[in-house]
Formats: sequence, C-alpha cells, structure tokens
Amino acid sequence: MIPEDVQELYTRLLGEELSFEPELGPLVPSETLLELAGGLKALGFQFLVYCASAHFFAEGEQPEVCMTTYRVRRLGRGTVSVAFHLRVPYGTATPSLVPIWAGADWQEREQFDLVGARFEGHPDLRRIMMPEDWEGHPLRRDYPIDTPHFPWR
Amino acid sequence: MSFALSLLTGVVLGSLAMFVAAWSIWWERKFAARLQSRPGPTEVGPIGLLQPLADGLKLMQKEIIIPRAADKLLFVISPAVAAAGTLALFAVIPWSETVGVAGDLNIGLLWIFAVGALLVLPQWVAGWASNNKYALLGAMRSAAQSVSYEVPLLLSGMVPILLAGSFQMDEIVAAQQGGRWFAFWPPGPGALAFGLFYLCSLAEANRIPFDIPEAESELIGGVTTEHTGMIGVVLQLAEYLHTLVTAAVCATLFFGGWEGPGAWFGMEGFLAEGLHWMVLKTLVLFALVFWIRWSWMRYRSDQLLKICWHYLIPASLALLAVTAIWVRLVEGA
Amino acid sequence: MKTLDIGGVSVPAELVKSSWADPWLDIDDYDAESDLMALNMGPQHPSTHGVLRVKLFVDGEICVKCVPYLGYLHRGVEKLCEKLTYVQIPSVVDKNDYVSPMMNELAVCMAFEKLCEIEVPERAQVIRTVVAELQRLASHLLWVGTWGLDMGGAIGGGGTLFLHTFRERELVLDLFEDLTGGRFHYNHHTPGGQRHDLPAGWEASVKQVLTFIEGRLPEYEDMTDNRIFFARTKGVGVIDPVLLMELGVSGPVARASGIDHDLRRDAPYCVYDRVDLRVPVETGGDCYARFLVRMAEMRESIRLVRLLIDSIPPGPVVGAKMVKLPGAVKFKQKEWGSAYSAIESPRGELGTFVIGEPKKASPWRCKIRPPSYHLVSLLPYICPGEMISDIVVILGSLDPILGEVDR
Amino acid sequence: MSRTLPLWDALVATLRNVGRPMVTEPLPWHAARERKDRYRATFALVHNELGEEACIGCKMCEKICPSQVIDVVAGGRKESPVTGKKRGYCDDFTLDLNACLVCELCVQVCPEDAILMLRERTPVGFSREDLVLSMDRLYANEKPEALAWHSGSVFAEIQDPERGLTPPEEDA
Repeated sequence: MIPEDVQELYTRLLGEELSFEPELGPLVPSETLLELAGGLKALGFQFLVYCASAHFFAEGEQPEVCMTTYRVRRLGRGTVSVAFHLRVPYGTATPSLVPIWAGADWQEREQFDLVGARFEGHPDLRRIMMPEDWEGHPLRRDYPIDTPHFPWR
Repeated sequence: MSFALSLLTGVVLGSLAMFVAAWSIWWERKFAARLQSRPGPTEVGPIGLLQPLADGLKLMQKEIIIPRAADKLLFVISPAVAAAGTLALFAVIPWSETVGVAGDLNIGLLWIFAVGALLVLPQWVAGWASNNKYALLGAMRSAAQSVSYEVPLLLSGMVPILLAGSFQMDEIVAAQQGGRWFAFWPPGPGALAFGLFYLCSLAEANRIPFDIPEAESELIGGVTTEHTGMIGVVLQLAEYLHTLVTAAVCATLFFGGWEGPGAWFGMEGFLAEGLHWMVLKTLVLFALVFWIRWSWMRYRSDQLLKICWHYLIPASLALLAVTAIWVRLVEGA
Repeated sequence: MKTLDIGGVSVPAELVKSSWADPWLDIDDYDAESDLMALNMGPQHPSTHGVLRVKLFVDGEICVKCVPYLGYLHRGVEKLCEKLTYVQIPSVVDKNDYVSPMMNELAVCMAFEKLCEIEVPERAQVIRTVVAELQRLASHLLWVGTWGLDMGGAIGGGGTLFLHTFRERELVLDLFEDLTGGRFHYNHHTPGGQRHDLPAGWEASVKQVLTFIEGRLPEYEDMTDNRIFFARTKGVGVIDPVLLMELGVSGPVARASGIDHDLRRDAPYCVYDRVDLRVPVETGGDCYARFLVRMAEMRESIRLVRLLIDSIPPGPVVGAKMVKLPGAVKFKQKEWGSAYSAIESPRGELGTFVIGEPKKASPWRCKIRPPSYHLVSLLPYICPGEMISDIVVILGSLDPILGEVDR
Repeated sequence: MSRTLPLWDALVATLRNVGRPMVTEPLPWHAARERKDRYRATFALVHNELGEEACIGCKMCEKICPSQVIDVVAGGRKESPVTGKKRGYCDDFTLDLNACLVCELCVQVCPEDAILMLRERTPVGFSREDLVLSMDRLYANEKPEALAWHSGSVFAEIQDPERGLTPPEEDA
C-alpha cells in the first residue's frame, strides 16, 4: 500500500508502473538515486529511518554485489514509510545521500565501515565503529570470524 | 593566657579539628544514607563509627601518583598549604569563654576573611600543577568563584561587626549575650546577613549547589582530578575543614557562640553557656550544609557568577547600609 | 503558537532555525593563535553514559566543535546474528540496549515473525505490551536518576535522586525476575511468543508496584522542579525539529521538539491499536521539555499497564509453530526475503531489518536500527556554542545507551 | 506554565526518606537474599527417576548454545544396566560459565531434562578455571530443593503456570 504521489514519482523516474510492498521497495539505478531521494523529500519524507547494506556473493556471471537499502518515512498520524534500494557491484561507489538527509552521514559511514559499501560525495567517509587501522569490513560474508585477523588483539 | 598555654591549646585543637573533620565524614555519610533510604557504613565498629580509621588506613597504603608532566613541588605542597591555611582559621574561633587559641585577637574576623581568601591559592595551584585540562578548568572556575564570592561574604560579615562594634570574636559573642543573637535580633538585617553569609560560605567552601570547581560529572573532580592517595585526601579534608570552620564562624557571628538558650530565661550554668553549645550549633549548621548538598543540583559556573554579581553583592551592600542606619538611629552608637 | 507544516507534522515555528551548527567545521587545533583547547571527554568520563568519546574543541568553556568517536563497545552483534539461528538471536541482542533488554528481544522477534510468517497468540501479544510498558517505566526511571547525576553530581543532590529512582526501578526488575528468572538479561521473547508464562499472582504484584511508583513520581518532581534545575535545563540544548527528522531521531527527544510521532500510535504493533494512547508532546525543544515528556510517558505507561493487566486473555503464550531446536524456525520461502519491523523503545524507534536466505535458519543480514545511534549523531550539530557543563546535561537528556550505539 | 519553583521542596523530599524503611540490605554474610522461584544462576546435571545419568549425549545443548560454552563428548549407545534397553551416554560434559549468557536455552532443548538450572548463586572463583563446570561438578550440583522453575522438554505444556511450578522429579 503506497500513496499515490510516491507511486507517481516512482513511475516518472523509473519508467514503469511499480507494484511492490513498501517493505522492500524498488531497485533504483544509481544515476536516478539522487533525483528520487530529492523527490521523496519534497513529498514530505523528511525522516531517514536507516540505511543498510548487505554483501552478496557472485551468482553465475554477475559480480559480487552490495545492496544498499534506504528507508524514509513521512511522520505523523498517517505514518507512511517507503524503502528503496540499489544494487551495485561490490566496491563501486554509489551516490551519497548526505546532501539530502543530514542523517545519511553517520548511516553511510557505518555501512562503509562494516559492510564496505562506498558512497561518492560523502564529506567524511571514514571508519566509525572499528579502529582506524582495521583491515577488512567485518560484515562482508567472506570475512572470517574464527581465524585471527589483523589487528585482533 | 600565656603563650605556652595557647600553643598547647592550638596543638590540641588543631589535631582535634582533623579528627572532627574525619568523623564529620562519617556523620555526613550516615546522614546522606538516611536521606537515601540506605543504612550507610555499618561494618567497621559499632554503627560504622570506626569507618574513618579504616578509610584512612586504606588511603595511606595507596600509591601517590604524580603525573610525569606535573610540577612536582607545587603538586605535592598545595594540599599541605590548603590544610594548613584552613587550620589557621580555627585559631580565632572562640569555642567557649576559656577554650580557644586566639579568640581575643583584636582583628579576629579580619583574620578569617584574609586567610579564607588566601585559600583559593592552594586550590588554584593544585589545579595548575596537575598539568591536566580538567584540573586546569576546575582551578579557573575555583578562582573565579572564590574571588567573586569573597565580596558579598565580606559585606555580609560586616553586619555583625557593625552590630557588635568590634572585629574581636570574643566581643562579638559578648555583644550577643542575653539572647540578642544577631540572627534574630535586630529582626531583619541579622537574619538576612546570616542567609547571605551562609550562602557565600557554601560557595567559598565549594559545596553544592556551588561545587563547580570539582563538579565530578563534568570535570571528574576538577582540581582534585590528579591528586591520589594521601595528598588527595588532605586536599579534600581541607575542604571539609573549611566547611566546618565556616559553620563555626556562622555560629559565632549569628547564633551567640557558646551561649545556650537557657540564658534567655535567666538560667545559669550548664544550660546557659558552655563549650557544648558552640559545638552543637556548629554541628547543626554543618548538617544543614549536608542536607542542602544531598538535596539540590548544582549551578552552572556562569549562573553562579551572575547570582553573585547581580543579586548578592547589591543585596549585601543594601543590607550593610540598612544596618548602619539601624545602628546609628536605634542603638545610637 | 505558530506552527509550520514539515513533512506532514506541525512543528513549533520558533524552533525551526535556518541553520544548525556545522559539524565539519575546519579547525586546526595546533594553531597557537586560535586559543582553542582540545578536550577529550571520555571514553572514561562519568557522564558519557558508557564508553563514548567526545572530542571537544573548547574556547574557554564554550564548545566550538564536537566530534564523537564510537566503537569502544562494538561487539559485532550484527555479525553474530548472521551466524546464529533465529531462536538464538534474542538471547544475544539482550545486551544491546542494556537499560531496556525486553525491547531488544521484542524488536528482533517481531522482525523474524514477519519474515518467517509466524503467528503470535493473543495472550503473548498482551503480555508483550505489558512487559514493554513496564520496561519503558524502568528505563525512564533510570534516566531520571542518571540525569540527576549529570546535573547534581554523584555525591550530591543528583546522587540522592539517582538512588531514589533506582529504589523504584528495583521493584520493576523484581517483577521481571518473578516472570523470567533473570534480573537483566531475560531471554523472555522468542519468535512466536514468550518463553515464560505469567507466574501466579503476578498481575496483583504489578498493580501494587504501579501504585507505589505512581506515588513516588511527584517526589522526583519535588526534587527536580526547582530554581536550580530550571536554570540548568530551560533553554539549554534546543533542538530544531527539522534536524531531528533528517537525522532520524525519534522518541521522547523528537516529541519534546514538537514532532507528534509515536510508533505505538502511528504504526501500532502488539495490542497498542486497542488502547487509546495519549502521546505527550512538548514544544520547548530543550532539556526541560525532554524531562517533561519522559515524566508524562512514565505516567502514560502506568496507565497503559493498568488498562491491560486485567484483560490478559487465557491461552498459550507461544504459537503452535514454536519449536525449540536450533534450526527449527526457518525462512521457508524459496526466494530471498526481507522484513523491517520497528517498535517504540524508550529512546525512540528500535527497528530490525532482516534479509532472509531461502530455507535457512539464520538471517543473511540482520541490521539493527538503534535509536541511540541517531541520538549520538545529534551531538556535532547541537553542542557547538554550549558550555561544557551544558554539554553534559544535553548528552544526559538525550539518553543514549552506548551498548546500543556500538552494537 | 507559572511555577513558584521553591527550592525547599527538594529539602522536604529528601527529609521525607529518613523515616522510610531502608531498601538496601546488610552485607551478604549477614543475610542472603531470598531467591525467586524462577531465578536461574548455575547449572546441574541430574539423574533420571531410575537413578541413571539422564544425559544421553545428544549434543542438542551444544548446538543451541549461542555463545558455545557447552562441550559434550558423546559416549555412544550402550545397554543400560537398569532397564536393559540400549540408550545413549555422555562421556564428558563441560560448561564454561565465563562466557555463559544464562539464557536457559540448553535447558529448554534438552529432551531428557538432564541439564537444569539452580536458584543457588554461581560459585565465586579466583581463577578462570574455577568457573568451568566439569561433569563431576555439574553432577555434584544436583539439588532438587534448589531447582529453578524449569522449562525443560515439556516446553509446550509448561506454559501452564501451575504445572510449570512443580519440580521435574515429581512431574512424572
């Protein structure tokens, strides 16, 4: 159940009628991401709920991918929350949403630190949870958790 | 009183003061515990009475850690100076007509103001010598606070001087004989002066709500941050003694010193006067400090200074003028 | 009062500033001319509520720039979730927000139930609501006390308030101990229901405790609502509602800035749709407004528990699908699936975003969206321009739990 | 909001607590806190109603333990001297309390109700090894009077409060 104005925005930007649960959201190509985000904010989606990334292994000919999900919300009594995500080859930068939601700053830093998602145009992309000299991104699925790992102390 | 006798009294009273300060910690802990529905110290001795001894023993075993970059001499010496200065304040307190070191010093109250004002120095030096940012901030706050609150403290302390017509502590008490305690008589100026004096004393002794120099939730102990072991204890004990001595000064200046309420009704002997009345009054005023301490939050440093310069100094000036007029017109001095 | 409509919410117009402090202010702290001092507050500091390090650039006592550093309590919970099964995860996430563990379990369990399509029986739903509200009460009680510590010192009036609130919080913990056997890490919720049914006579003791605590709430107001408290909190740390929304801050902090939003009312879960929830909203936006909102929420929680405690329906507390073996709860779909579910924890929206791998018993990715993370991200925007003493008060009024921030 | 904001309210509020009963108790060597029925602290391995060791070495607890503190060495299937039927045995059982979450999951998965939790407090030790419960120590812990309200194999039925409160030995 998504509101009409959001549906309209998605149709205009992504070119097709979308029918999805707001739970999952559509897959957005990275070039329209900023436009879609700006459009959503103009529609009243001021509240950035979270940004989450997940690392997926290669399937067949496809490269390893990193899926980044943003969820935004319109507050108040008629609370509506929609999500959209984008999937890029692992290690490729996606546009950062910091210019649109200030809260994307720490959210994207966390995803960069833990999953290894890269965000282009982020003003301060550095580690936030792990030490600055940490090697690797712990939430990658191939990150070993049962072997000593530099600089484990 | 001969010199030897007053020296002896001084030594006895000085060591007694240290003991009283140690046990006043026990008394405060018990009191605070009851305010907080706790039993307080119970383990060492009956109702925890030997707790200060146990604490002292433990603290003596503790290592005194001196930061490498600290100014070692000043770091170590400042607690001693603070303690010595505070003990010097005890010299002029008249505990009773006969007990006291220099109660007959003719500039008794001036001595208290002067030495009390000096006590900001060891505090500031302790903070500065620690070479710690928190200690430095605490030292700066301490200096600002003490210098500001010195003014209304002096001005409100002038009220009993005007009323008694003397700086001598003995004579101030003597002027209150017969139930003319300055806190109650003349009605008005005396009570207000007591309020002001007490408030400023709290600030001088760094007690809540004015304990910003050592605000442990902001500055982790302020000036005392780096002082460990016995030297830290001495620094804090000096503060305790300062509170105790201000309570004693308040009792002397405003509550008739060693005179008991029996004298109001023409009684004589035990109920009318004696050392015990002075000690009792001091302890009650001291407990009031705890009570306030364990009930109120603390002010911010700028608010603290604002209270002083905006309200307390004008108020104490006005009070002084009113008292002077009272003394001139009513008492015809 | 003038209000502005921002994103469908009316917020007080006077709070909406055109700009907020620049978190990326360029400061050279080695510049001797600048007269700035870099002051490290934490990671071992009495009022950072855990192990947060806040680097402050101060000019005298005024903060110019504030940089929080996280990660001192990072335990890799999200990585653990990838390796553990849906049944095991609730016992691990207990430790995230160690002030309200019930909420953590509830949040992940609800997401797993949504993902794996598990039914939760009626009785379990009501019990979940009751324990959630009791937990909110306990959490806010702790907050009042620790905030008192920030303002009044550990040896001072704050200490007294702290011990008073802990005395009352203890009663709620006793209730939970009666129910689950644990005083802090309960492991009470499980995908599909509750592990423990109510012990005999629990409802009666809950009502007794509520009456007791309700009688003590005015005492905290006596302790706090005075001139000193007012001077320390009124007008201190005013937060712009637009900033709050962009940073994703919800909960009492947002409601104190006039954002009328509460997931319990706006996106009801458990049985909140059955009760008439009154959401306290203040328009001050300062620390004092946050205090008022939390005090009102405590009273509201007491009212909600009173409403629900007598009407707990009979029946099982765990669904028919509840099984207890390690791999028992499985994501059965052949496709990849994901679910997000959020609850209103005492600090704001506590959500779980979970990606399920087909036919596996553990999630592919489990992202926990802690409210405290967003609260800490506020600091660089609101701290500049405040005094050190005020930063301590502001940090306390936000009530971040560092176990949850770092996860 | 117009308030008078009196400061003495706080003084009265603190003084009011002087007359109230104290909430903290004396130190533990004077009086131990009474444990609730469900209070769970330490573990015990128990014998079944026939007097045999109840653990069959199925490794269920080892698998479910979220922090992997349980280590079971299965002893294989042997003929039971009591019943004459074949059943599994456990050769060694180690539980490391150092990392234990006290989540009670091992108790809940056990098909034989062999591992249970006690209301007694976790023993205090001076080294890390003191907190590792070996099989002998676990069997020595078997005290029916100190058993916590357990949620063992009869998990579904135990949701009924009256039934759950009876100790497992009398439950059969």
